[in-house]
Amino acid sequence: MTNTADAALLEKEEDHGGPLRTFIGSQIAGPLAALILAIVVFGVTTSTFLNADNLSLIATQSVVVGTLALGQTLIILTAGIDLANGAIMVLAAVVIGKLATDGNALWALVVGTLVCLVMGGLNGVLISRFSLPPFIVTLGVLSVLTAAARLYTDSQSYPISSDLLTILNDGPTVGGISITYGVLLWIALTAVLGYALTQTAWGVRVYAVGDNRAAAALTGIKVRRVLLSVYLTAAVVYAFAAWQALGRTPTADPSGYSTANLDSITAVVIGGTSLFGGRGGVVGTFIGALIVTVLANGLTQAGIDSLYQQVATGILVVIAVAVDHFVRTRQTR
Amino acid sequence: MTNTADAALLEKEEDHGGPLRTFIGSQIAGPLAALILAIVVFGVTTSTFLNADNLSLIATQSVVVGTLALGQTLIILTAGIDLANGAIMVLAAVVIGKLATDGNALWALVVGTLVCLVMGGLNGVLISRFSLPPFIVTLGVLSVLTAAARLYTDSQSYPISSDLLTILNDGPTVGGISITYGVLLWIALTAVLGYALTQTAWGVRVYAVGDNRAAAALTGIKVRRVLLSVYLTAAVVYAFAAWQALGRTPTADPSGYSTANLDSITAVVIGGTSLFGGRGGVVGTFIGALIVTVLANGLTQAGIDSLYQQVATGILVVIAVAVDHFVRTRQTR
Amino acid sequence: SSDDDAGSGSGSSDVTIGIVELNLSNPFFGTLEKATEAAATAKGWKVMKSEAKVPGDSATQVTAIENMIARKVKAIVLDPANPTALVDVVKKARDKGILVVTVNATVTPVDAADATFATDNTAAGKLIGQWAKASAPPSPRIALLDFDLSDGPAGGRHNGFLEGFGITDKDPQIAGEALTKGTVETGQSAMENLLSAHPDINLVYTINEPVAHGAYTALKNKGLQGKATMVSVDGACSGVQDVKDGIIGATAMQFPSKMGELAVAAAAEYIANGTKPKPGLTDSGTVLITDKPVAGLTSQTSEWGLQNCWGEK
Amino acid sequence: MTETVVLRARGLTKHYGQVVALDDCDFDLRADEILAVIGDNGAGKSTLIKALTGAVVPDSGTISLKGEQVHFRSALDARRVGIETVYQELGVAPALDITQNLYLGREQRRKGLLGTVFRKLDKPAMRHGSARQMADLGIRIQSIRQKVETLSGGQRQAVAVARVAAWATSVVIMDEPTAALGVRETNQVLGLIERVRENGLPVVLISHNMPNVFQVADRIHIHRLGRRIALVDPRNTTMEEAVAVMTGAKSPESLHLEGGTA
Amino acid sequence: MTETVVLRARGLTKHYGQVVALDDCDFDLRADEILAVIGDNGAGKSTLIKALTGAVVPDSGTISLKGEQVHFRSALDARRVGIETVYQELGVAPALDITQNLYLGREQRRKGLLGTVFRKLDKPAMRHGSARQMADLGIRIQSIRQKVETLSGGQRQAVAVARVAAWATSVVIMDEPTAALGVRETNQVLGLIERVRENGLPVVLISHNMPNVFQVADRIHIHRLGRRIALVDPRNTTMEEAVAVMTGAKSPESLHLEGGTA
Ligand SMILES: Nc1ncnc2c1ncn2[C@@H]1O[C@H](COP(=O)(O)OP(=O)(O)OP(=O)(O)O)[C@@H](O)[C@H]1O
Ligand SMILES: Nc1ncnc2c1ncn2[C@@H]1O[C@H](COP(=O)(O)OP(=O)(O)OP(=O)(O)O)[C@@H](O)[C@H]1O
Ligand SMILES: [Mg+2]
Ligand SMILES: [Mg+2]
Repeated sequence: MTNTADAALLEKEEDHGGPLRTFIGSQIAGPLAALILAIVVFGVTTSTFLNADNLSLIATQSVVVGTLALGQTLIILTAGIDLANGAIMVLAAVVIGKLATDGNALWALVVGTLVCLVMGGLNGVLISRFSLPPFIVTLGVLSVLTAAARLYTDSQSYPISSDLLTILNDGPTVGGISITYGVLLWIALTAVLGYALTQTAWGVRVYAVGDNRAAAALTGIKVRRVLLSVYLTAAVVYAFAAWQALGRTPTADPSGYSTANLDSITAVVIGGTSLFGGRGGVVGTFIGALIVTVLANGLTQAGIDSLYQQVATGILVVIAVAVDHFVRTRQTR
Repeated sequence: MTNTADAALLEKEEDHGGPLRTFIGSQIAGPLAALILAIVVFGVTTSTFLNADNLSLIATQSVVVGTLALGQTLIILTAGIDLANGAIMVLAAVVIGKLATDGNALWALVVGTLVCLVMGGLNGVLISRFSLPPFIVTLGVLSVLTAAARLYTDSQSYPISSDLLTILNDGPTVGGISITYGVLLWIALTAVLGYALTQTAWGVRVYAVGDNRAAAALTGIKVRRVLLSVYLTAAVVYAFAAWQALGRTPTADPSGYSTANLDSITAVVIGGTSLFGGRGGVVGTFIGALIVTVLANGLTQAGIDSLYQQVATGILVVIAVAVDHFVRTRQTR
Repeated sequence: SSDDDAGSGSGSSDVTIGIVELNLSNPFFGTLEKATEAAATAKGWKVMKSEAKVPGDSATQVTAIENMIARKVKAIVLDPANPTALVDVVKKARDKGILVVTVNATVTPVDAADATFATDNTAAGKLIGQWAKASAPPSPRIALLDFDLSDGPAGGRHNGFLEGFGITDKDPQIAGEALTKGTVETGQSAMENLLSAHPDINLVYTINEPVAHGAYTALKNKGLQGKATMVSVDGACSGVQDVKDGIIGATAMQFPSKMGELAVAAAAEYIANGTKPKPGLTDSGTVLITDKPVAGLTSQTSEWGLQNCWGEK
Repeated sequence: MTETVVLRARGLTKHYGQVVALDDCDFDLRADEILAVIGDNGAGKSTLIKALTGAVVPDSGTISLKGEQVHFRSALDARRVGIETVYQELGVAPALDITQNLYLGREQRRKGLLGTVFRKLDKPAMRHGSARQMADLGIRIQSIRQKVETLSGGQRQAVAVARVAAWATSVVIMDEPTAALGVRETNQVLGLIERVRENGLPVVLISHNMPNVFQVADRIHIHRLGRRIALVDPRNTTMEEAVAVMTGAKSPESLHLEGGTA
Repeated sequence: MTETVVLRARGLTKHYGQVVALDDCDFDLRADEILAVIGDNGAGKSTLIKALTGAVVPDSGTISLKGEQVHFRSALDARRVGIETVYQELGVAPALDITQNLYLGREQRRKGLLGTVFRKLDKPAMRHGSARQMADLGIRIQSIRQKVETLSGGQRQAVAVARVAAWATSVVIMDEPTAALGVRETNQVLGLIERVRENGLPVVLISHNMPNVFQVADRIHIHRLGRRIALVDPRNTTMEEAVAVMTGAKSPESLHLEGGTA
């Protein structure tokens, strides 16, 4: 009896689990619907939006916030939040930029990554070992790092000339569309993190910790270690973001990217990840980052004044999550 | 048997419920400990910090963010967040300021309050009726309002001359310490909201909705109505904050108070209210706002360089919540 | 939406230029932007506008310039949020034959753009520094109310002031320094805290006039108005009014409208016959406004200032 | 007989994606009776209760209360007409204390100006009331101010049960109210259920405890695979028979069926 | 006899503020036995289990495993030495599916390179394994991919129980594992418990269901007011006697006590 029940249950599964059905039932259907809607609207209302050039521009414009948002997703999945990711990236970028002026660019990149790891580790230790609220810990780190970047550079910007550091802004042209290595890196990071979250034990544990931390601890998950690993992984992602940023704006600027943090959280939330942890994923975030860029780009293409653009962005962001919400409610009913 | 068990249970209660014990067991013990620690440290390390003048200055400097934070507390208690409260306040302030230049100050105040109510109502309706995430709704509203304030004023500030509008900056001097009406209003608002949260049915329901929304709905609480009432009450509080702001800096400036929103959330969190809802209160927030001001003020008194001040603030904010956390863990063990 | 292809013809009706500003919540930028836009529309051009979200937000400006290149504008008037961050994208635009002139601030190297029309902020700071030195009380106690010093103009003014006053950052005459956000309210809080620690402050350098105004409120609340001399930079009408009212001792006036007009004139020249403007910084001028002139420094009165100021009177 | 039916449902269906929780299910509750609902885990009993009380909206089917068709859109709608329910997931707010939970949505205010103008809660009265209610259920609690999240499993369940008994005016529904309760406490709840019926209110009791069910039920609704497959009288059905039908080991036709069966 | 004691505690005390949850409590579990722990609601049974397994740290008292004193600082410490526990609050993650919950902390990886280098989970194998485990407990589930939050109360409990049985190596502890289970499903779990003992592992079973307790227990630990007041052999004690002692109606001295009592 056991075996037949068993077999029946699994068979039933496969019966219903057609790929289309699985897709529509998935987390990303909502954000994707919002993205497509936005693309269609701008495609119809402007003539330049759907140009190959413009589309590749949108991808390029998304990479920095998009990469930051990948790390942010990991942290938000554990019911945390990282207010410092922009600052960590900027500090890493200026360290890389300054070291590269009088040294080896590769070495500078390594040191920049170490900076991210130390800062992510600091956040992680304070949050996991001392159970302090992520909001405050990362706010504190933000404040320290913003000042640290200024102190380190004496408020100077460093222009970047090394090819290695700006390589992510180059890339092949495929069928008239130029794709930068930065965009490819962003896609690759999304894929790797998506794999890690959905196909490995580590991923299951990240979700479990964010979903119900107490239960995760009772089932014998090393909650602290998982949390620390998440902050460290995010730190590595931030190092990539710093590299992306040096490619996009070839200057290590201590006061740049000050809205990147809020933008990264926005991308995560628009991408359907819950701020309460345990639900969501990086593919949604990828789409969320694209939505944010599409709105800015599309409104510019539509020739809307910058102030009204801000008004429109506010309204459209709310509409985007409303679409997501609508799709999601439909599918669970 | 019933009656004796009953009586015994209640008697036991009163036995143990000494006022000191109740206090130490209360929510605010942690933040208060952090505040006292900060005051002692600055009192010892600087000669000017504990001056009567400086102490009253700290209170005065806290009122705007402190008042905003009261409204923010209500919203965070329902597991929401308001990213737009600074923008709502600024819009109300410039509306009041502009109307007052060519009209009646009282009327301007009424219109300013209406502006807050409409914006709070908009947030509330989108969040309660359409169940959209507060983070995104208020982010959208923030974006719209920031632009609206600038469009309305053409980026111009309006100096305030009406006595009614600046009255909150005046006040009696008691024993050498001058206390502004603004500070008294802040204390009064804290008391009224504290009363409403702890002594009325509405308060219990606000906590219940934030604590477990599904359970609250099952027990027959009108969750949507409670949420809407919270956003509207917060809006009224923001109107008071706008009035406070006009008193403190007698200029209606569309670009002012850009950090007030984050500061208000910080005050709430340092005050011991959980971002996940259902736990905390306005008295903690009151103390939290004072902590934030004491840090900024004390570090200046200590003659620390502005960039190092930022570093120190970051570290001290984390220490403040660590103290809170430590006190709290002690008391529940 | 059909106006996009400005490519071929050079008839003025299908010329679009881009204006990329800093965040406009300060009337200075509004004045600059409006003057630029007015001059452009007077020529029958269309304008595309964008602005950084916060100070230092070069990423948004890079994106904006990319979008403008995609829309094939003829010229871009840029107020750079960062001296070096925009160099590459500016080069990209210029490679496509777009004229890029910067206003208000420069890029580094300065010839990365076709031309620059800006206030020489170091000179402006120096002017008020010299004035302050000449009018300062015998034992000056100085408060510096700054703005993020990685911002080009802010750094220039700060250094200029110190140079004009003849001191360095470490001078003991400096009682204290605080960072503001260039707004009234942050100026007030910073001044309040400095005054609590150093009630003897008698000279206040402010990054701009809103900060000066806030600092004045702080002084007034403590009953110290008139006890400290204030200097500032900008020349907005509200600031000049403060000079007239004795709140601000002296301010260095800038001319944002002139920057915009010069920029549009350069663009017109380029679009009409391909002539590029003279490369490098063209100073749009600075005038010291004070009602207490000092020997050896040219200055104008607040009366003059009110006639030549910008923003709402 | 029909006129004595207080709550009736016909053809209730509820799908969750591919999962069928209710499958054309009927339900009848008479005035003055204790109706037990029994069934395997996952049979759909809780979903039935939720559909009857507005906590979920069924895909199809009709519900009528005292002969009139009703359309509850939320749990509140059902509560408004006097249907009180203990849900299996215990609708309690963990961060609130026992008294706040017991009086949630029905707080008592002070007498006089304090109450009418200042809307002040009468905390002492509510605290006394809740201490009494917990004692009535035989639950030992050390401090009435404990937050519900610090209570033991049984204490927490007692809080949810006590809420309901205190407020119902037309129907009481309890979904496994004694699952976490001890022997003595269970008996107290069964006593409570009988008192409710004596006061003239019908009770729906879901339970896996057959002795309990057979001790208090007037009729038994047997639920299987999302529908009522039998409605039996415990006086002429044995526990073994009922369990056999419930688990599918025996066909429903073999029983002495009550009126209104499927 | 002492050498057969696997898990022993002496003088465990735990206060929560003014609440006394454990009051100088002793505990003994022998190898090869099923030890039932019974007691009123709020008696402190769950707190005892949590103290024994590191989920709470007692204020005082000692615990030893196989004669060696242990100091568990977390549930993980206890699990490391092979003590598996079903806590009453069911440690499940609601947003994860059944399989993810069942294998949480012990996920299976693919064979070969995919598993060792790419750390890829063997989802099909785990899905089969969990379908089998649920079927073993007699639980009907419509889709093995359901999130645990969408399961019925009993299904959810079965997930928590199934976890434990699969992994224990030294002691199995179950705090009210059958509270939400149906008749048939309960019997399956009791069968499971007996199988575990036959495999040589001792089991601690907390339950309010006296017939169940008397059916499977080798010894019964009676808990009252935070301490063990008696340790009895079900073969020479009646259910009525045990309940009477448990509720305080009868003194423990009146029973035939087992060795090691308080
Ligand atoms: N939100 C939901 N999404 C998907 N499936 C659901 C949901 N709620 C319930 N189900 C499924 O519907 C079926 C019936 O569940 P229900 O809770 O009504 O069972 P029950 O009879 O109360 O069981 P128990 O005795 O275990 O409480 C179960 O198979 C369950 O998994
Ligand atoms: N975190 C806590 N804070 C305060 N009191 C607590 C806490 N945890 C448990 N208690 C109290 O300790 C006592 C024992 O609780 P415990 O959960 O151990 O009881 P139990 O015997 O398992 O009861 P049940 O049969 O109802 O599950 C109860 O009075 C409970 O209210
Ligand atoms: Mg159920
Ligand atoms: Mg228990």
